[in-house]
Amino acid sequence: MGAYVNKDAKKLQPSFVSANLLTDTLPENNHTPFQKNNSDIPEEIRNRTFQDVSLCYQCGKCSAGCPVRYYMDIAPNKIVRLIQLGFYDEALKSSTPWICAGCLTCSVRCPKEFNLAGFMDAVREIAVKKKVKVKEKDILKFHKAFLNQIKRYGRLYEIGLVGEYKMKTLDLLSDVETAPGLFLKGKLGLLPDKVKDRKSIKKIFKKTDKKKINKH
Amino acid sequence: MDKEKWEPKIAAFVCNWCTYTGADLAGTSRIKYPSNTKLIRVMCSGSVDPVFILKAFERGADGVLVSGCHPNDCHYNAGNFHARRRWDFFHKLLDFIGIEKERLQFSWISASEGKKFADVISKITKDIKSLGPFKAYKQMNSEFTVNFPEYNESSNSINKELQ
Amino acid sequence: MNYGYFPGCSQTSSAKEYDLSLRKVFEKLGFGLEELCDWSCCGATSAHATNHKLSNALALRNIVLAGKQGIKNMVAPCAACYNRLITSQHEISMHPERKNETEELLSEKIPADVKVINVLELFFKIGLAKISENRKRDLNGIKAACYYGCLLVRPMNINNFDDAEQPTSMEMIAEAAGATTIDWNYKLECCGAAHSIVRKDIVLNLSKKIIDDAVLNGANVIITACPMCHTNLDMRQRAMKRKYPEHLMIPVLYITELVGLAMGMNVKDLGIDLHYVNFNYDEYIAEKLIA
Amino acid sequence: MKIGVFICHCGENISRTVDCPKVAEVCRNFPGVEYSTNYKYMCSDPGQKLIKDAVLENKLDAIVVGSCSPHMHERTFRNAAISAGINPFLVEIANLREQCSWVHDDVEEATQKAIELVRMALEKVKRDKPLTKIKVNVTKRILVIGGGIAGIQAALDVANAGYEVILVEKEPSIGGHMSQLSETFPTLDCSQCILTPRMVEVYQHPKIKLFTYSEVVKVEGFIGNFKATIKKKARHIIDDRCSGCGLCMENCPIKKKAYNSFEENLAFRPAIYTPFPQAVPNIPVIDETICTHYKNGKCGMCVKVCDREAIDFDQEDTMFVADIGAIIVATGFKLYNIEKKSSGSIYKGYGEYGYGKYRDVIDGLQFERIASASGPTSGEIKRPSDGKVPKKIVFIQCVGSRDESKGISYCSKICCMYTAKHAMLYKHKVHDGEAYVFYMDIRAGGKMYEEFVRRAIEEDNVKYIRGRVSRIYEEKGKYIVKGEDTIAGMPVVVDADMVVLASAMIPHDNAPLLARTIGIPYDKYGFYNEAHPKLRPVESTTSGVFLAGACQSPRDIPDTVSMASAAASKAIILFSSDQLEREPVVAKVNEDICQGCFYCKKVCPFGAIEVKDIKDINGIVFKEVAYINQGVCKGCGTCTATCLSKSIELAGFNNEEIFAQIAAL
Ligand SMILES: Cc1cc2nc3c(=O)[nH]c(=O)nc-3n(C[C@H](O)[C@H](O)[C@H](O)COP(=O)(O)OP(=O)(O)OC[C@H]3O[C@@H](n4cnc5c(N)ncnc54)[C@H](O)[C@@H]3O)c2cc1C
Ligand SMILES: Cc1cc2nc3c(=O)[nH]c(=O)nc-3n(C[C@H](O)[C@H](O)[C@H](O)COP(=O)(O)OP(=O)(O)OC[C@H]3O[C@@H](n4cnc5c(N)ncnc54)[C@H](O)[C@@H]3O)c2cc1C
Ligand code: SF4
Ligand code: SF4
Ligand code: SF4
Ligand code: SF4
Ligand code: SF4
Ligand code: SF4
Ligand code: SF4
Ligand code: SF4
Repeated sequence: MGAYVNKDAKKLQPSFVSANLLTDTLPENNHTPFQKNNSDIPEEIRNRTFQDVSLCYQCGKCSAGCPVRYYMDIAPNKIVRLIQLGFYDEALKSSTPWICAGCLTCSVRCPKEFNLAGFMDAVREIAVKKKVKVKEKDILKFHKAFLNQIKRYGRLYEIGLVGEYKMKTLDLLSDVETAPGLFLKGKLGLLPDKVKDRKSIKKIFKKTDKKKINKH
Repeated sequence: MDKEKWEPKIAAFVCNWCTYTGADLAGTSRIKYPSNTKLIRVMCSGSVDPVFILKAFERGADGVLVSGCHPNDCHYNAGNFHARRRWDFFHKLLDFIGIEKERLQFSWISASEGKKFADVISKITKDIKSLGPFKAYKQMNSEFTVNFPEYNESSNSINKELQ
Repeated sequence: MNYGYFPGCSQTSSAKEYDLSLRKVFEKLGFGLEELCDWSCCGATSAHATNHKLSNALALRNIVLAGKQGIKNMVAPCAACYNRLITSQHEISMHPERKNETEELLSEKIPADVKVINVLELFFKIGLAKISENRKRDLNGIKAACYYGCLLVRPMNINNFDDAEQPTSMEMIAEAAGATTIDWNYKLECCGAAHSIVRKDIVLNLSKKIIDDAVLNGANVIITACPMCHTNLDMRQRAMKRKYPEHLMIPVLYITELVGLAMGMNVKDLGIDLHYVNFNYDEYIAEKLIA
Repeated sequence: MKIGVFICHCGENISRTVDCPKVAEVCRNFPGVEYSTNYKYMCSDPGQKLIKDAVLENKLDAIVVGSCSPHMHERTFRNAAISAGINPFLVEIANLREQCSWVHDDVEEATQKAIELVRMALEKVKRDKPLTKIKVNVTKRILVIGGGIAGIQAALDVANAGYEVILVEKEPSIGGHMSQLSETFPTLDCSQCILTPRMVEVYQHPKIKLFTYSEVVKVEGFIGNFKATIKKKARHIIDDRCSGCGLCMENCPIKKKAYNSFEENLAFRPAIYTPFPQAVPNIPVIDETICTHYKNGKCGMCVKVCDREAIDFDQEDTMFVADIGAIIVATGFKLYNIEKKSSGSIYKGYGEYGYGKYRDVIDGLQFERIASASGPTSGEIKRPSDGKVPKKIVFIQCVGSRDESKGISYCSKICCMYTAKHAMLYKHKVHDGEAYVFYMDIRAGGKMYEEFVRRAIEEDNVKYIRGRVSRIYEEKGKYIVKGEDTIAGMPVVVDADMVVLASAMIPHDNAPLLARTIGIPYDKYGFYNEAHPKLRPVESTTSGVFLAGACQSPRDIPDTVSMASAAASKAIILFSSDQLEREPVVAKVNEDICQGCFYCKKVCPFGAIEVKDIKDINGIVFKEVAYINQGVCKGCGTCTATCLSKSIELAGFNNEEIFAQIAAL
């Protein structure tokens, strides 16, 4: 096996070779698949989606039909593949789960009945929990702002949402063509529509929070 | 009875095609296991009548094993499924009567699983040893009467012969 | 029989007219709707996208309320709310551990017998004949592209009131109301939904494609049954026009508005005047498109 | 009863751990034992002679041999018994080697166990009954069901061996799917050119009786002795008068009311038709559902033109009963239909591909017809919708197959190959066309198969894209095919003129019905099950019923033909003797105590149990009991354990024998 260990191995390194043969020539980022089994990520995905990632046989039908495929940095099926292989960082860092609109096209068409939309939810949740640097941070900010409204009022207060989101992103001007329109048409209430029993809502947030979302 | 010296008697009903052949393979491979278990060869585990099992307990067996082919491997397609179903029911019955479940065991051993055969025999022997001799049936037998058609007579005569 | 009504957040603000038209139409059809008392947000995309426990708890809180109010059937007109509610219900019915977990969060038992339906199903419950019987106006100038969006008929293993790939229920309702419907390709394509505020570029693009396909196939009105779809298709058309000057503006109506029109209600009563793209009933008779 | 005990040392194999002389000694004192001895090699010639001499000398009635496993030498000792005049079923073996000496170390323990094993065998042999092998007569005639290439090959092989064959085909002509194919992989030879001569050979073979447009409606009996009822549907043509001139078809005014199913609905056929010009037999059929005569008694054009007076509107279905000895089932397959199925079906259909809405989205067989020189376009590749030559064509593999969400988890095995063939044929015919294949894996395991696929890619420049297609829809006359190349990780959209779906091979809808008629098992899809997937691949579990071709699972022509010849030779082996000999280990019902509950009938895996009427002297039925057909029973004993009244006994393993062993434990 000596032939494998040569000086140029670093450059030529294929990603599917056995680690113990080449330990001294491997790049820092270990590219040996199926090795990072100590992670709880597959387990967490299984708990959350009730499905094992090994179900997916990488046919690509999900990516083929995904309406937002063109805005993603990695194809949806490849996110599943990365998790199957144990390349978690690469999967969690990707913009794909955040761009995913949760439209369920992939889930209904998957030949293996793998719920990819649910899988994407799980990946996002794990990324937040693990404090991964999210590529689409504005989307995360939006979700936070949205949930804050609900936490506060029990229902969505659209002006509050837009306001909070704009404050968070410092993007103050971009929705000008719609918001004033909405006011003029009398569609946006100036005051929030509140749930009476807001205590129960707060309780739900408190119990499920675990510092997951807001302290990010 | 001296508990140290006591050795259990175990009857095993095994099918001709898989488990009996598996037992032969254990022999060919010289895998050792305790000698307490005696095999009774039947054509299919599906033909193992619950009465056989009761009878074995009545005749002084301390444990019984039923073993046949793996599901879908049955020489007769489905016999072992019937066996399985019957056995599930029978197990519940034993449980209900208060007989330890471990006294009756069931397994699937194929013709190529010599090692598994030896393991199963070792395990059941160990299990039965730790349970001790089986006396319950004889007590029970006075309360329940199990009907063995046309047989009681001849079986008694065997017993006489053996004594 | 009375049905419970879960309006959902949009119904109180940006989709006011959906709420308005829905209430009016069903009242006129003699079908009582009882609003769920103290309902709260279903959690929408943001909750299930980031915290599944929260998302289940928020959705199922409303089911608990429905149970307490004795509601057995409840309509959720927003496709997203509807999807959230039935998905959470399905999840706890399949997985007891998830049910226990959520019941603990809510400190309440979750009833198993509250059936959530969408607006299309509700129309079918009443019966399409009822719609035809109550027709007061001829809608034959309308060539409707029925837009289901992504969430209304998916996923099918939970809900199979209609086909998940080639649904027809909305067309049947629209035709019962006297409109003509067209066959087109984008009736299930996603409009970008929750990306409406953050990734307007995506929404603009996806919505534009949907509208273009409807127009290409001869539609002069798009019909929806979801506030999110409506916002993206209706409100974003001005931006489309700015970006693509050749863009043809096409009005987007809620299915309830369409039925309301057929039943003789007028544009103002139904809140159609609140839309961005104008809809002028009279002009439809002349089959002109409103630019 | 006088019993002899013979303990074998097996060289040292047994005697190393079992004290053989002691065992023989102890056993001599058991009741019933007349003679007991031990010897170095019992199975050797001197050993067998020893047994024979002892039997004769001591007038023994039964013997117990303590030796190796019965699977090893039971037959040897039974033969020795026969030569000594003892019934072979009065021989029992105690397994002292595999299950004793080889698995225990302690001499005392092993010796003790050996004694107990011999004692058990002794108790059993005392209760053994003499048995004789069962003999069954064999009717040397075979029924072949299905006239595709499988049925044709099997029929010819059996007939050429000199036995009579009845070939039943449900369509008006034999030929099956192979007759529809254009050219065949991997050699690209013309399907009809190689098939038609064989079809004619079948027709002319003196040993083959052909029933087309017929179905098997009932099968009774068992191996060697089946009775089959065949329904010959009314063609409304008197077979032996028709000359196949075709005038009737030409003149029939009803031309466009029914699709031609041979042309996969790409063309029409008249009310009186043969499926295709080379049909065998070349005799037409009248389709009553569209023929004017059956509507209002008018027309009769065909009668007018037929100078042979072959047309008979009043002809009725006829039934035939035939005695046969074996059956070969060769009913083939059909293709998965992407159209939505009724809610009861396991197959879900492809809404995302338009549920069969688009006329230029076709399946593999339709493409075969379009590419066939005898097909509706005379072999020119044209779109069904407008007859234009497609310049961009997309092939999609694994449609239906390997798609659990659509009801099928298996791979159809042949579509990788025929797709490569289709793409090649297309490129050969449309030189400036572009061909795309969407695939998941290429499964081309076969002689010259991989090379064939590579040729499509390398020589014919077919573009293979790895990934499943998500959706097809029509836009401005083009079919938009949305896919993803999972290797490049890039979305791929093709605006095709025509799309060909490599749909899965599935069993015929009526396959389970036929299986129940014959009494053979099938899987959840309706494919027939083989007795053993590796070692008995062409036999069903029902004795005397063999399988060939795609009715068992998807297969191509080479596999189908090998299977057909294998099934034929199995049947020929069966016919090579006049009588069948079977082990006498079968179950029998004690009719006096049978309660007629028929639980046994439910559990018998082979359907060996029937209902028998017991009549009094006046011939009036007064009770029903179970009856076990000895020709069918395989002796599993499942029924014996099921019978609550203990009315069934399995010969050689009856309760008494087993109880005796238990008691001797
Ligand atoms: C598109 C396509 C292309 C192919 N190309 C090739 C190729 O190039 N090379 C190759 O090797 N293979 C090819 N094949 C595979 C080939 O068609 C099959 O292997 C072969 O036809 C199987 O033959 P069969 O006799 O088992 O079944 P079939 O051809 O299906 O014949 C079965 C016959 O039984 C009859 N039948 C069915 N039910 C009954 C009943 N109940 N009673 C009486 N009769 C009945 C049917 O009418 C039919 O005539 C192709 C298949 C397809 C779908
Ligand atoms: C690693 C591996 C794993 C496999 N696993 C499976 C599996 O799981 N399932 C499965 O179905 N198949 C499996 N196979 C395939 C299987 O082994 C073959 O299909 C099968 O053994 C072929 O049998 P054969 O009799 O044709 O050939 P062989 O087994 O090769 O037998 C040929 C015999 O002919 C003898 N011979 C050769 N030349 C001469 C001569 N000139 N004169 C006299 N004798 C000669 C040879 O000594 C040999 O005994 C596997 C194969 C391999 C390599
Ligand atoms: S469609 Fe399903 S099986 Fe195919 S790649 Fe996507 S998730 Fe995997
Ligand atoms: S759910 Fe997400 S990944 Fe799946 S198709 Fe929709 S947007 Fe794409
Ligand atoms: S039925 Fe008469 S006309 Fe028709 S093919 Fe036969 S002989 Fe010719
Ligand atoms: S009678 Fe029927 S079959 Fe004959 S020519 Fe007329 S329509 Fe055709
Ligand atoms: S043979 Fe090829 S195309 Fe057919 S199902 Fe198998 S992998 Fe798919
Ligand atoms: S050569 Fe063997 S391993 Fe490779 S594709 Fe063929 S069957 Fe598979
Ligand atoms: S189970 Fe026993 S009693 Fe019942 S029908 Fe069969 S043989 Fe007769
Ligand atoms: S022994 Fe087995 S095969 Fe024979 S009749 Fe009984 S159940 Fe059927």
